[in-house]
Amino acid sequence: MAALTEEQTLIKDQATSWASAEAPVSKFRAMRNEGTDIGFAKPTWSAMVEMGWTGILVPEEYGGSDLGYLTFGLVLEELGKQLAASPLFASAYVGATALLLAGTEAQKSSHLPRIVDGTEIVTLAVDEGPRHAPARTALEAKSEGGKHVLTGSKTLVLEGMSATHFLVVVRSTGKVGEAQGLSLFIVPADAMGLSRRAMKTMDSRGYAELNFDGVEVSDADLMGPAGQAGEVLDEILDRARAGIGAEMLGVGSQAFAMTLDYLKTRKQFGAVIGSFQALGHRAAELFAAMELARSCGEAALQEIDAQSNSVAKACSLSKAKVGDFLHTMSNQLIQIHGGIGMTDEFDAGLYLKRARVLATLYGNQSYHRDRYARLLGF
Amino acid sequence: MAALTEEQTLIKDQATSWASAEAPVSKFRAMRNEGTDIGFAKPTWSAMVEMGWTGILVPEEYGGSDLGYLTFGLVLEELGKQLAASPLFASAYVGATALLLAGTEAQKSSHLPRIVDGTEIVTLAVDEGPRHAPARTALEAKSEGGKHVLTGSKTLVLEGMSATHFLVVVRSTGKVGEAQGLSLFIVPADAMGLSRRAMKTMDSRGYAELNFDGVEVSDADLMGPAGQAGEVLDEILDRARAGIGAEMLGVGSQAFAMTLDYLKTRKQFGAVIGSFQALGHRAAELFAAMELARSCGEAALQEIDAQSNSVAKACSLSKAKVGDFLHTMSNQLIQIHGGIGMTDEFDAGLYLKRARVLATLYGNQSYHRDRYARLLGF
Amino acid sequence: MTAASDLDGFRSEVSEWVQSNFPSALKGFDLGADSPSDKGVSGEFRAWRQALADKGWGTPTWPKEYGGAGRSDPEAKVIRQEIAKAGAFNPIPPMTGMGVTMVGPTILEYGTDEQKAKHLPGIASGEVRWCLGLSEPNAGSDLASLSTKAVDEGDAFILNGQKIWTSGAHISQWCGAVVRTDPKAKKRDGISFVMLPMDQKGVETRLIKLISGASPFCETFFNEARADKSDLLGDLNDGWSVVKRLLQHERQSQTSAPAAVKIDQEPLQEQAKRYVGTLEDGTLADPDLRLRVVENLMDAEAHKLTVSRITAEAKGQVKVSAAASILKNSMTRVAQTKAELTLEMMGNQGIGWEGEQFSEEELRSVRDWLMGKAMSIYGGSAEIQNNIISKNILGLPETTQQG
Amino acid sequence: MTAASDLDGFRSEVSEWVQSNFPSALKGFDLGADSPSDKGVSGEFRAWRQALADKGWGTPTWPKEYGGAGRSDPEAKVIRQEIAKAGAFNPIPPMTGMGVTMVGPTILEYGTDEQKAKHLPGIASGEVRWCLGLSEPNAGSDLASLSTKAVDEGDAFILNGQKIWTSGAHISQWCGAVVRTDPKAKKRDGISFVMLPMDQKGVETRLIKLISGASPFCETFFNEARADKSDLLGDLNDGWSVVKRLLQHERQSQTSAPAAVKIDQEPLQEQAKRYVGTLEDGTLADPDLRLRVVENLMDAEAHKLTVSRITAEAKGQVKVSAAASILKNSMTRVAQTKAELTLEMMGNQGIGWEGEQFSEEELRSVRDWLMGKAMSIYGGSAEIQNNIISKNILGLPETTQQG
Repeated sequence: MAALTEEQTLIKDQATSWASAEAPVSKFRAMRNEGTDIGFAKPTWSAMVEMGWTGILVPEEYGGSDLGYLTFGLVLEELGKQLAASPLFASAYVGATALLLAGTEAQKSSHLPRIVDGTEIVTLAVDEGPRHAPARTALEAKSEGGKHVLTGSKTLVLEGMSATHFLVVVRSTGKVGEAQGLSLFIVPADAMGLSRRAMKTMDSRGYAELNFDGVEVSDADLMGPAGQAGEVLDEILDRARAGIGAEMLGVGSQAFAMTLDYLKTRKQFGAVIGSFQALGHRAAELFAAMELARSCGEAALQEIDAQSNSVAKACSLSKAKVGDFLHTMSNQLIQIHGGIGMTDEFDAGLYLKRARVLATLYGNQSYHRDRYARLLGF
Repeated sequence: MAALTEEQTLIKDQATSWASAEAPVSKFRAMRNEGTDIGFAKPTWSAMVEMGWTGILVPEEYGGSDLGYLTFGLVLEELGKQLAASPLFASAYVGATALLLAGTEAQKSSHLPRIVDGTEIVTLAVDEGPRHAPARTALEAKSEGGKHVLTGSKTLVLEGMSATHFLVVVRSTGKVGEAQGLSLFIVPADAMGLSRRAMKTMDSRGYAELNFDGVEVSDADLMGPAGQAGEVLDEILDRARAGIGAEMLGVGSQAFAMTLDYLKTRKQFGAVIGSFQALGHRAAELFAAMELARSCGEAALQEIDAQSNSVAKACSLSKAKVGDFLHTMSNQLIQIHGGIGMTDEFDAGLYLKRARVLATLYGNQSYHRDRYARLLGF
Repeated sequence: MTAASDLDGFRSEVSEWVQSNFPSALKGFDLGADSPSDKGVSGEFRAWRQALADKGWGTPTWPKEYGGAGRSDPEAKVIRQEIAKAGAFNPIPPMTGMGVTMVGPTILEYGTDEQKAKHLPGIASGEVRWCLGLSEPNAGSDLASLSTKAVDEGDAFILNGQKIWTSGAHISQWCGAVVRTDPKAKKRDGISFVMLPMDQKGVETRLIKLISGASPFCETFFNEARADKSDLLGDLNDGWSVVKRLLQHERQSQTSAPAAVKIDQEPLQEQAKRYVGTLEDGTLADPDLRLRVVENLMDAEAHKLTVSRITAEAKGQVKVSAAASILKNSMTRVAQTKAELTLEMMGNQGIGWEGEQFSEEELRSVRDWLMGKAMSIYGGSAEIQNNIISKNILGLPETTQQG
Repeated sequence: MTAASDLDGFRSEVSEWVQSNFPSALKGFDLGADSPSDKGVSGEFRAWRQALADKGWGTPTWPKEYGGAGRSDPEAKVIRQEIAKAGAFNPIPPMTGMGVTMVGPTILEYGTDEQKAKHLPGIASGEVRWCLGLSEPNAGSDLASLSTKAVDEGDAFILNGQKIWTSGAHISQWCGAVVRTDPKAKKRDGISFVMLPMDQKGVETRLIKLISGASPFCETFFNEARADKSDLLGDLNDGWSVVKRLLQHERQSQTSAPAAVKIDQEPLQEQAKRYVGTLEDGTLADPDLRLRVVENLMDAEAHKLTVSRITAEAKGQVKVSAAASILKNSMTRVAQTKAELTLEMMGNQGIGWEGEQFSEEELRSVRDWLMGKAMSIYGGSAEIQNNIISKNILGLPETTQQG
């Protein structure tokens, strides 16, 4: 764990105890069993708003506390441990980040306070196909005299079923596959011609598929200059990746803790299985991978807070290394628990499923290894 | 081990007992300590000729026994176990293969019987730079009226210091990097303008660097049509790779045997170290890798003997999978032996060094993974 | 051995018979994931099963008197091949649960004549489904520490205890169970193997839902359940040797029919190209994924070649090759890695649970991936396999903790 | 703690002193692979060492009375930084073998005032080189099973036995050795730590040639060798605790100065581009190698970030972070993999042993690769590190075999 300020320690402790008392994995399971389209329990979400977590990234002038990314990461990690589902990440982290980095003053004044008080859920809509590839954006904006007509679709939009607004990446100019020519629009969920449909994923969260059938928006809904959103989109996505990294750390360290506990209690052949050296060494290797992953995950958030010029590298490192750890860890969670790990009644499967979805979001390990190498010029 | 014919079993047994009695690793060590340019001991080589191993691939009409590639592989494997150094592979396997696949009747009649009786050492000269990449051949043949003038250089030519003849890959047409335009010439080692210099490598064998300074050869020295050697060169190289695979199996299985023996005898903490589960499981994983590698290595030789149409795939599979196994095994040979494994006095280092050179020859694992994928069309 | 020419004749006989007996309505029937239970099948299906059973070709190597055909291994292979060639299938093994693959061969070896006559014909005809009560909640990898008790009550044993991972227990008619008959003996010495009907008051089953959503296994509770003494297989308190044999049959069936690859299955690299696309030179657009795909394909090929090599080596040999010990882990690694790579290449489409945004192929890949995690756990976990290799094959000393 | 402004003043003082005292003739001197012995060095070198020693800056945190400068850790850091900034170096630690890094700190902790006065000044001035006699042929990872005997003969111990891996024994003046002083006690309870001069009849050394061709280690034979009783460090039969502390200092020196990366060293990816070339889009021409290079670079960065994190966490904390336990294995993996990748990218040029066909860089890469194999063996092997993590950090029970 990084060296924390007193305030950060307080918030982390609050998140730890709240999550285990009020949003334990059993709540997530209950929500999953009921089967909702929005993919979270409303009281859980209200409590988070209540505690002020929605304002962690937002400057005080817009009603937030401006505590920064590492602080938000601490909360995401604790929520990750319990698989607590909510729009906190999509709206108060990614949505707020996008508004802060790309929004006009009017947009910020209008949306940030409502993100903080929970009346709006603002989420980013970027991917369109099976792969995370912003340059492959095809959703088209036809522009004429201050009006823009959007046509196309988006997939795997986080909290898409509960969102009040979408931050939509669109193509203003150029061809699919080109990094240039992208714009970012704020589109209300009830806009004419916009429809959404729930996607039932293995992690039982509230993703949506969006369809834009000639949705009309105006210049006022444009974030930044038309056709030039590519760079700021990268910055937004990097912050999102670091946030996912933080949640993945939580999922992974909980999986490690469950596994370690099992190693200390499960008996086979007359001894607890953790006394078998092959398993002891495996635990040691997992611990090492976890500690290395933690360093990468926390460093990314710290680099963002420090506004360093190697945010991109740090965020790709985080997504890749935490992703690798979580991949191995979630598989070992099942393997070491044996038969019981295969049953739906036990929680291991929930962690495994969430792990794979988190790996996929905003570029998997392969994507970020490639990106890291490109950033290093090879 | 593949199912063998009676004859194959006889030859394998002969190779096993001869190698351990007459060419044990201690002989290789003595040769290394003396430091010769040719990189082998002449009596060892004469004995191999005597036993008829130089004729295993050669049809009876040229004085050989025509027993095929699997049979030759069995011998190479046994020699690999003892790190026995000789021109057997370079001349009687690669050289003979090249003559059989690409030579004219005159060339075969002239050279094959002398390869068999050991009076000629015929070796392939292909690589020029740090990487195995036949298409990057730059050694140039300027041709006019039946005469060809060769200018350029070759590196890492096997048994290059003892060779009587080189089979030289040259560029007749096209640019460096193009697969087309290659030719194959037989050039005597004492040709005017040809000079050689020993290369001192970590495996202490007799490699040479060759320099061609306007070496004149004639049409009679050309193997196959000028500029069209690309395809047959691939076939020659594939057979060479399968042969290297066989030797690597020998090196690796000996390394495994040494390690297993140490696991059963070395005591630490009051028990033989093989009773520590982490090491027991590691041995099991190495055993599994070895058995899988063996299947690939033997299959490649069998496919060649069967003249199947998937020789290329099988040979790349062999070089890659046996290479992966040997890489891990040679590192574990050192690791599990601990301090003693680090000393020059113990043999582990000799195996490690040979392992890396074998991996490099005719394309390393990376080269062959890529090639395998291309052969599968992706 | 049967001479090759005899086999040719036999082959035409089988081929003709299958042609004229296999109902065309059953062509393309998927005998896959869910093995059919007697109740759900059609009249044609039943007729085909009965026709096969009448010939004894559902279990062709079994003796004729017990419902088999008394055929040699090569002849059995011909039957398998001709059935496959005709696009037909042999429904009898899956319809009997563990009957044909594990219980039958073990009864043939350990059973009395009475037991053979009582149990084998029902298996050979595909009419009686069997489950096996082996693992218990506290006896997984360490099977010998089982605690289900069987008490001698004169003409029967009375069973109390709980079994877990009893595959198909809820639809089986019979169960083979390992039970503790001598609580005072050392772990492995007090165990017996009994057979009992599932349709009795003392037996209850509860489906276990797995992480994949499927429920192929049960917990099975014995509460004063009865097993006739005449259904004790092997000697009293010698059940451990019966179980070892049973598990050998299991391993054999696992590794000799690896992963039941469907002939029409798209190769992994083609699937990857479809999802990821290619670069100008025809290579996969994601070189990182490409590397891992080619490694998996190479591992799959190495596994296949090893199976062939073991088969070739086995010709005329009594001892099974030591290499056979690695097959379970090798197959598992190939299959699990392939499943991971499949999800990875599908990306956003590889995380679906249900619904029309995901293709059938995508949803199945997710479920298969989850189900495949069991491969390294059941039937001797990856760790147990390594223990076996290290101890039995490599001769390394037993770790002192092992009981 | 020293206030930041004080540090600034101290920094200028150090900077000026180094500027005016460091002989320009020594600029670019490679204090690398072979640590200099007293005999081979120049007059300038000797003068520079003496100047540093006079200031106490060779061992700045040691007390002044023993040849140090009594400086705080931050001040010591300033000295290190300013020496480096000036292109200078501190020759004293390497010239003392294990003296500055391991023996000195342990004497400071366990030594009597007499022992401190006798031994520390010679180390602080760089004039006395120390070796350590720890491992034995049959006591490697299991150090406590050592068998070198020391018998009490009144005012001295008489040593008989053999040590191995005694680094620099052939050029050292003193040796710190663990010996068995009570053969009847339990393994760890009968061990003592003694110091003895190497220049005596009963001590012989023999260089061990390694697979890399280098001979940095010796076998050291004690044949009736004498160690004065006054040179017993710590209590009799309590040598195990001295050794444990010594090894902690070793681990610290290993992991806090990871892999001594030279500032001008070419990054791995640039080296790869030079050997392998690039594709049109600027990526490495071998995508398979590229993936492994990027993974190694990521692992190296993760290691570096972990060292920083531990340092940050340590501020104001007494307990060392549990994460520190992983550093040895992590650093080893990064360095060994990097060495393998370096050979791989060099291809035909990465297999040279000597001769002008290979560049100095290529030949050094081969030797470094071989030498690097020792990283996972010495100083607590990779396996021992995993035992420590699993037992001490994770609290898993000891495996029953461990003695």
